Amino acid sequence: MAETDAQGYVLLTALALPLLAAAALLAMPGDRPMAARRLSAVTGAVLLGLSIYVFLAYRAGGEVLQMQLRWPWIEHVGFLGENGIALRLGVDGISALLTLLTGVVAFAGTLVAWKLEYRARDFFILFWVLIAGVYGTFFSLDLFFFFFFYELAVVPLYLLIGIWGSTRKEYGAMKLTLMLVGGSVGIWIGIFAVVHEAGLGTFDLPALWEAGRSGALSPDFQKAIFPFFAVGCGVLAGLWPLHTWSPDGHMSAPTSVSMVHAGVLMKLGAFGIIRLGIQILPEGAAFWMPALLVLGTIGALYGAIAALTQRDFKLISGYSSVSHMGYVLIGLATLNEIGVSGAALQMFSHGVMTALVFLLIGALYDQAHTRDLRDFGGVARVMPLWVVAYVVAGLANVGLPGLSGFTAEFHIFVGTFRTYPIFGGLAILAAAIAAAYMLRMFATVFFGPLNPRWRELRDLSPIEIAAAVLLIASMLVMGLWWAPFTDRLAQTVLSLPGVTG
Amino acid sequence: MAEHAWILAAVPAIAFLALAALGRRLPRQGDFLAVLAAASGFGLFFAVLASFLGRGEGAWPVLNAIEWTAIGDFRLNMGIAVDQITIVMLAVVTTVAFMVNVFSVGYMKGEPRYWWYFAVLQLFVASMLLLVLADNLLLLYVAWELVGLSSFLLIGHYWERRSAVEAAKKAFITTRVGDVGLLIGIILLWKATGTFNILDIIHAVEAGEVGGTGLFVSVMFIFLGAMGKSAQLPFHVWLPDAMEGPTPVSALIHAATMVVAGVYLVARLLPVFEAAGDALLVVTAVGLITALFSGVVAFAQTDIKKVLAYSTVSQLGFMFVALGAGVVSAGMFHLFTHAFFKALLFLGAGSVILGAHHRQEVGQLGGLWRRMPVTAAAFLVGSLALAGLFPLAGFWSKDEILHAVEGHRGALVFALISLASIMTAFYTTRLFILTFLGKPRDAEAGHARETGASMTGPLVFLAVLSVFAGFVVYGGVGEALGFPGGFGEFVYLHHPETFHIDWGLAGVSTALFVIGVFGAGWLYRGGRLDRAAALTAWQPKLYEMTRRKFYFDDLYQFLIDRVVLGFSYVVSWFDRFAVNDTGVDGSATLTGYAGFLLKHLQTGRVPNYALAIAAGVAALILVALAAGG
Amino acid sequence: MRDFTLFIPEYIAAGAAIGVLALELALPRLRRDALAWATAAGAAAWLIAALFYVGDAPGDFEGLLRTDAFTAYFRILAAGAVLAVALLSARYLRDRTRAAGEYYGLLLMAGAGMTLLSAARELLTAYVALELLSFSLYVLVGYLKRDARSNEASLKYILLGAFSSAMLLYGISLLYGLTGSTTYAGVAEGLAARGEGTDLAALAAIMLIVAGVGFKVSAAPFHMWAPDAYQGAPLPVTAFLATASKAAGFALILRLFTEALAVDALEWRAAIAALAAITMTAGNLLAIQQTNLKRLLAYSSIGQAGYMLVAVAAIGYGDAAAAQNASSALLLHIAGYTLSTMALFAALVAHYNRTGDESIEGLRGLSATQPFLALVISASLFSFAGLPFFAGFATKLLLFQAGTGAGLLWLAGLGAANSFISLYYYLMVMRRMYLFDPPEGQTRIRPPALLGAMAGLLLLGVVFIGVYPGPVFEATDGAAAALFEASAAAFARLP
Amino acid sequence: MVPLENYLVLSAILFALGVYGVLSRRNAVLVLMSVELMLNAVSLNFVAFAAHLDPDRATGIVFAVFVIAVAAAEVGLALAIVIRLFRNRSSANVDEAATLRW
Repeated sequence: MAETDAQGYVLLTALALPLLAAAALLAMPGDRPMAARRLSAVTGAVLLGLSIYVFLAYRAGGEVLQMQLRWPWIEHVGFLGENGIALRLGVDGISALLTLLTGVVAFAGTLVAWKLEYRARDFFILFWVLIAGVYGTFFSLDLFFFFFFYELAVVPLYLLIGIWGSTRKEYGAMKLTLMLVGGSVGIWIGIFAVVHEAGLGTFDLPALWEAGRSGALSPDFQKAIFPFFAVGCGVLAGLWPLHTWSPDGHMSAPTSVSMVHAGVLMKLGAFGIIRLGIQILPEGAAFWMPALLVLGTIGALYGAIAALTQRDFKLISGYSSVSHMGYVLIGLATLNEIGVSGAALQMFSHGVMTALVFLLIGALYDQAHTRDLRDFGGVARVMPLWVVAYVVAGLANVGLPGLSGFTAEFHIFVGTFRTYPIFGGLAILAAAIAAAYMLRMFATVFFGPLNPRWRELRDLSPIEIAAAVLLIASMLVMGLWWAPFTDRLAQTVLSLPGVTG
Repeated sequence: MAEHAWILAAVPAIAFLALAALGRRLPRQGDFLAVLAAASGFGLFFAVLASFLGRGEGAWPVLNAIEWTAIGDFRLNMGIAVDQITIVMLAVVTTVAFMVNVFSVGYMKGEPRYWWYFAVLQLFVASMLLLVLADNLLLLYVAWELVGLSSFLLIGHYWERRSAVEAAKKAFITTRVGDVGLLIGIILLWKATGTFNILDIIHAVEAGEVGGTGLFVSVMFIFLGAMGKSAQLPFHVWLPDAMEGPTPVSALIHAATMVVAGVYLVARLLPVFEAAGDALLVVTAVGLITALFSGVVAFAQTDIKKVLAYSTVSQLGFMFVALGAGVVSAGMFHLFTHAFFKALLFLGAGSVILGAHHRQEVGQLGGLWRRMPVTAAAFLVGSLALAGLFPLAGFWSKDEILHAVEGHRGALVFALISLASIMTAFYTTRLFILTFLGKPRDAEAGHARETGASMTGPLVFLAVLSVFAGFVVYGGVGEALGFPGGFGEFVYLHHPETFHIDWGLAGVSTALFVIGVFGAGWLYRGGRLDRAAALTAWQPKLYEMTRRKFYFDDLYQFLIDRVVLGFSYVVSWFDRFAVNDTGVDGSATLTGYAGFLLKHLQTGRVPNYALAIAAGVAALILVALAAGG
Repeated sequence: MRDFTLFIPEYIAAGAAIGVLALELALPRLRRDALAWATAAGAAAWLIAALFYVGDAPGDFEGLLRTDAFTAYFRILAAGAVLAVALLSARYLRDRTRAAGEYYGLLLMAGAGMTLLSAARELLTAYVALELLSFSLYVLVGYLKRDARSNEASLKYILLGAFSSAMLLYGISLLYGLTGSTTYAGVAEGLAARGEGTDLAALAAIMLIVAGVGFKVSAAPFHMWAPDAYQGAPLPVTAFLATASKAAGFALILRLFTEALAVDALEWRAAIAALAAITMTAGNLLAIQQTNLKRLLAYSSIGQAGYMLVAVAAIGYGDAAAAQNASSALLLHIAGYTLSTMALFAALVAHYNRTGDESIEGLRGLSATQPFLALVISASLFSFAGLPFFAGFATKLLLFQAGTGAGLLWLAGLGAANSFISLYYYLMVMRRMYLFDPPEGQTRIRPPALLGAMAGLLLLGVVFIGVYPGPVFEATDGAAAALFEASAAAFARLP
Repeated sequence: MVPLENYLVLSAILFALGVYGVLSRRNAVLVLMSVELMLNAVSLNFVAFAAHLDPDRATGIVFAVFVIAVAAAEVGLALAIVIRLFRNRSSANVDEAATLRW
C-alpha cells in the first residue's frame, strides 16, 4: 500500500484548485465579469505550471505509479472491507502526459473565453468544475473517485452548451449530455460487476488490477464485462457507431467548450478504456481488441471520408476528431508497446491540434457569424496570422513530420503493422484522406481571390495569439523532440498487462 | 568534415528560420541572405567532397548517427550517411540551388511576398539535402514530406490566383497518395528486417534473410512513393500544373532536385529492388511508358514551361529505365547531367518570359534570336544537350543509358528507348525553332529586351556545365578531379566499370539525334506553322487527344467528383440519417413514445386504479409461482 | 415487561400534537403560522429526545415493539421530516386556510406513527401504526377543503388506501391462520415448521401483504394513486408523502421481510425483483411526458422506490451478509433521498409561494430571477439522477453495488439505465430554469429568509453525503446490524 | 363445531364480492361499502382461525375487534371526504372525479 509522498500534494492542489476557483467565483457577485476573467486566467496559469511540473517531475526510469497520495475515505462499512474507498491519487506515464495536455488546453480555453460577455462568471464556474473533473479522472487510482470525476466532467456540459452555445444549441446540448451519460451506464454496470467479482470489498484500482492479472477475475467474466467498459468509455472516445454526438455537439458548443471537449474530454474516454478495460480485464481486452480495432479503423476512415464534403468548419473538425480518435482506438487495439504508446501520443497530439483548430474557428465565427466554407475565399489577405496558425494546425492534422501529428501517427502505424498490416494500410489511407479535406479547406477558404464581403475581418487578438502560440509550441515540441514523451510512456506501456514487448 | 555533412542542410534551415521570422524587415527583404546561404552551401559541398575523397574508398560510406527514441526493445537511431550517390546528389542540389537563388533575385524583383519566396526556397533546399543525407528510411520520409510541403508552398506562391492554388493542392494530394505507398513500404520493410537503417536493410536483403512476395510487395509500395514524387505515369498529372509556380521554382524543384528524389530513392535501394523478384522489370516498364507517353504529349504543348515539364517527365522515365536495367551509374549520370541542362532550359524560359513581358504561349513568341542573343545561345546549348548532340553532356548520359539497356535488356526495350530519344530531339528542336527563329508572332515579342546580368550569369554558368559535365565519364578526367576514376568507377552497384567509348553505339545515338532534329526542322522550318497545321488537319482527333494530354486530367477529375466525393456524400448522408437520426434520436423518441403509451393507463378513475391493484396481486402470485416453484 | 420509558420521544411528539390542537382552540386569534412554529418546536424537542436514544441498548416492549438503532434511525428521520414540513407549511398554509391546528396535529401524529411502525415486531401493532400514519395522510392530502383537486386526490387516496389495507389485512389473517401467531418471530417459526415445497396459501398471503405494502411505497402496479395524490395534495404534504411515508413503508418492509417472511424468501424474492424492475421503469418512462412539476416528482419518486426495492430483492437473493449490506445501503439511499427531496421542496415552496405556478413552464428563467433556488433545484435533481457532488451519486452507487453483491447485476444494470433515462426529464426542468429568459419584467428577487436558509442547509447535507458518505453510511450500517440482530434467529433458518 | 373450511370459503366469497364491488361501483359510498365488506371477511377469518387453531383464542379475537374499530374510523373519515366531494361537485360519482390524470 504505497503511502503518500510529498509530490502527491501537488496532484491534490492541481485537483482542488479548479474547485476552489469555482467556489470563489460562486461567491463573487455576477456583475463583474472582469474579475472573473482575471481570477480564471490566474487559475489557468497556475494549473498550467502545475501540469508542466507533474509531467517533468515524472521520472522516466522510476516505478510506474508516482506522486502517490492516499486518504482513507470509507473503510469497514457495509460491503466495503479493508481500504474500501480512498481518495487515492497517483500518476503513471500516460496520465502525466494527459495532465500536461489538460493544463495546456485548459489555459488556452480560459484565454479564449476572455471575450465572452454573457454571464462570464457562471461560464467560468462551470468551466472550472469541468476541468476539475478531468484532472480528477487522470489522477484518481480509486474506482469510486475515478467514476466520480468522470461524471463530474460531463455534468456541466449541458449548461455550458445550452446557455453559451450557437447553432441548434439545445439539441446539441441535450444530445451530447445524454449520450455521454448513456455511455457511463455501461461503466456503472462494469464497476458493479468487477467490484463484486473481485470479492475484496474495495474500489482500489491497483488492487483490482492485481485481481484482474492474478486470475481472481475469471477469463470468461473478463470477456463478458470488457464490452461494458469498452462501449461505456467508447462513447466519450468517439467509438464509431456512438460518435454522432461529436459533430453535432461541437457544432453547437461555444469555442472554449469545444476546445476543452474535443481536446481533452474525448481523451477521457480512451483513458477510461486503458484504466478500466485493459488494466482490470487483460484477458477481456485481449479477446475483444480485434473488434475494437475494426471499429477504430471504420471510425478513422468514416470520419475522414465524411469530413470531405462537409460545408461547416466545425463539422469538418468534428468528423476529423472522430477520425483521429479512431487512430487512438487502433493504437490501443494493437496491444503492443509501440502501438499503445502511439495511442497515448496521439491523444496528446490530437488534443492540442483540435484545441487550436476550434480556437481559430471560434475567432472567425465571432466576426463572420457563418461557418459555411463556400462563403469564404482569400482570407489570407485579411487574416494572415490566423491563416498561418490554421495551416500549422492543418498540417499537424495531416501528419506532417516536424509536428506532433506525425510522431503519434508514426508510432500507431508501426504498431499496427506489427500485428495487423491490412488495418495499418487502411489507417495510413485515412491519413491521406485527411490531407484531402484539409487541403480542400486551405484552397477554398484561405487562398484564392478575396471574397469582398470579408474585407473588414480583423486578425487574431493578442490573447488569441498567446493561446495559439502555446498550442503550436506544444505541437512543435512533440514533433521535433520525441524523447521526453516516449521515454515517459515506455515504462507505463510495458507495465500494462497483455501488452506484448 | 564528411561526417558533419549535416551542416550543409543546417545552413539553409537557419536561413529559412531567419527569413521567415524577420524577412519582411530585412533590407532588400533578405534576398542577400538567401543567396549567401546558397553560396556557402555550394562552397561547403566542395569541403565535404574533399574530406570524403580524402578518406579513400575503404572508409565509404561515412556514417554519423544519434539515438532518437527507445520504447522497450524498439530502438530508433537517426543520422546521416554520405556515400557516392549522396555526393552526386549533393553536387546537383547545391549547384542548381545556388544558380536558382542568384537567378531569382532578378526574376522575382517586385513580386508580392518576395521575402517569403526566398524563405521557402531555403526550406526546400534544407529538406532536399536532409533527404539525400538521411541514413534511415524514416528520416528520409520526414524530409520527403517536408520537400512536398515546400513544393506546395512554392507552387501556390501566387495564391491570389485560383489556378495556382488548385495546382498546389493537386500537387500535394497526388504526391501525398504516393507517400502513403512509401510509408507502407517503409514500415513493411521495417517489419521484415527489424530496422529502418538503409544499409542494414540492404545487408539483410543481400544476406537473404528477407525475400519472396513479401519483399516484392514492400518494394512495389516504395516504388509507388517514388512514382508519386517523380511524376511517373499515372501520377504525372501534377507536374505540368506545377508550372503555375514562379519559373526559378520550376527550374530548381520541378527539373533538377525534387522530382529526382524518386530516382535517388530507387538508386539508393537498388540492391533491394534487385533481390525483389522482377521489381526491376516493373521499374523499366513504368519508365518506358512514361518516357514515350510524355514525349508524345510534349509535341502538342504550346506553353514553353509545359513542354519542358513533359520533357522532364520523359527524361525521368529514361532514368528509371536505366535503373530498371540494373545499372545505377547510368541512371545517376543521366540525373547528374539532366539537372544542369534542364535547369538551364527552365531558367532560359524564365528569362524569355520576363523579356517578352510574361508571354509563355509559343504562338505569341518567335524570332527572339536577335532580340535576346545570350538567352537564345544558352537555350540552344541546353536544347542540344537535351537532344543529345555529340560532345555535350546529354549525349554521354543518353549513350550510357543506351549502353546499359543494350547490355541488360532486350532489343525491344532498346528500340523503344531509341524512339523516345528521337521524340526528345524532335520536341526540343520544335520548341527552339518556334521560340527563337522565324518572325515574332506578337507585337510584344517584337520588342522583347535581353534580361539583366544577374539572370544571364547563371544561364552562362549552367551552359558551360551542360557542355563539359559529360566528360566526367572518362577515367582520366575523373582522376584529375581526385575521383577514383570515371563516373562508372565512382558510382557502381556491385563492381566498378571503366568507361570506353563504343563508336557503333555513338553512331546510333547521333543518328537518332539527326532524325529528331531534322524532322522537327523540316516540319517547322523558319518558324512557319503551315506544314504543322496540315499535319494536324490530317489527323484532327489524334492531335486533339495529345493536346488534351490523353484526358488524364479529366479522368482524374471525374473520378474524384463522382467516386470519392460521391462516396463521401453517401457516408455523410448515412451518418446523418441512419446512424444519427434513426439510431440515436430514434431510440430516444421510442422511449418517449413508450412513456406516452403508459401515460394513458393512468386514466384518473378510481376503479381503474383498483383494477390495477387487483391485477397486480394476481400477477405477483403468478410470478412467484413461476420462479418460486 | 412494560418499559414505558422506551418511547418518551413519541410521547413528546403526541403531546405536542395535542398541545397544538389545544392551542388553536384556546387562542383562535393567534397568528396562524405561530402554530407552525409550535409544531416545529415540538418536532425539535422530539428530535433532541430521539438523539438521546441513539446509543442505547435494544429495548423490548412486551415482544410487540423493539427500540434499537434501526428504530432510532427512523425516529430521527421522522422527526426531521416533520420539522422540515412544519417549517415548509408555515407561510404556505397561512395564505390558504384559516384552520391549521388539525394540519399540524396530524403531522406530528403521522410522525409518531412512523416511528412505531419501524419499532413494531407484531402484525397487529404494525397494522395499527400503519393506519395511524395513513389516516393522518388521508386528511392532510385533502386539507385544502375548497380546492377540488385536493379533494379529489384525498378521495382517491382513501378509497384505494382502504382497499389495499383490506388486502393487507386479508393476507395477515391468512398468515395468522397458517402460523397461529401474529408476532414476526412466531410467524417465522410457523412458516419454517410448514416444511418444503410451495405452499399456495402462504404464497397468496405473502403476495397480498406485498400488495398492501407495495401500495404504501407506491411500487408499480400499485402506484397509480401516487401521481394524483402528489399533484392534488398541498405542496408541503407532497414533500411529506414523498419522504416520510415512503421511508415508513420501507421500514415496515425491512422488519417484515428480514424476520417474519425471511424463511419463505424463495417464494417472494422473484416477485420483489420483478416489482423493482417494473416500478423503476414505469416511473421513469411516465415521468418523461409530464408538464406538471408535482406530478413529475411523483413519478420520479416512484422511480426512486424502484431503486430501493432492488435492496429488498437483494435481501431475498443474498445470504445474511449480503442482505445486511443491502439494507445498510438502502437506509443510506433513503437518507440521501430524503435530504434531496426536502431541499428540492424547500426551493419549490419558496417559488410556489411567490408565483403560485406548479407547472415546469412556470420555472422559466429562475436562474436569472432567483439563482440560489435554481441551484438548489438543480442540485437535488442531479442527486436524484445520481450525478457527482450530490448524495444520489454515492448512495445509488453503493445501493446498486450491494444489489450486485446479492447476484442481481441485471437489476443494478436496469437501475443504472433508468437513472440515465431520468436524467432527460431532470434536464428538461433545468432547461426551463437556465436556458429560458424569465417572463418579462421580472428582475432579481432575494429568496425568502426561512426557506432559503433551510434549502441551503439541506443542500450542504446533500453535498456532504455525495462527497463524504462515510459517517452516515456507518450510522445506517449500525441500524442494519440492529435490524439483523433482531431477526438473527429467523434468518439463520434460511437454507 | 362447524369445520374451519366452511368459514374460510364464506370469508373468501365475502372478500371476492367486496373486491368486485370496488371494481364495478361508480358511487364512492358504495365503494366504501364494498371495502367494509372486505374488512368483514377479514374479521370472519380471524375469528374462525382463533376458534379452531388458537388454544387461548385471544389474539384472533382481539385482532377482529381492532379491525372493526379501524374500519369504523376509516368509514367516518372517508364519508367526510365524500361529503366534501359532494359539496364541490354535487355528485359522488367516482368517474367524474378524474381531473387529475396522465
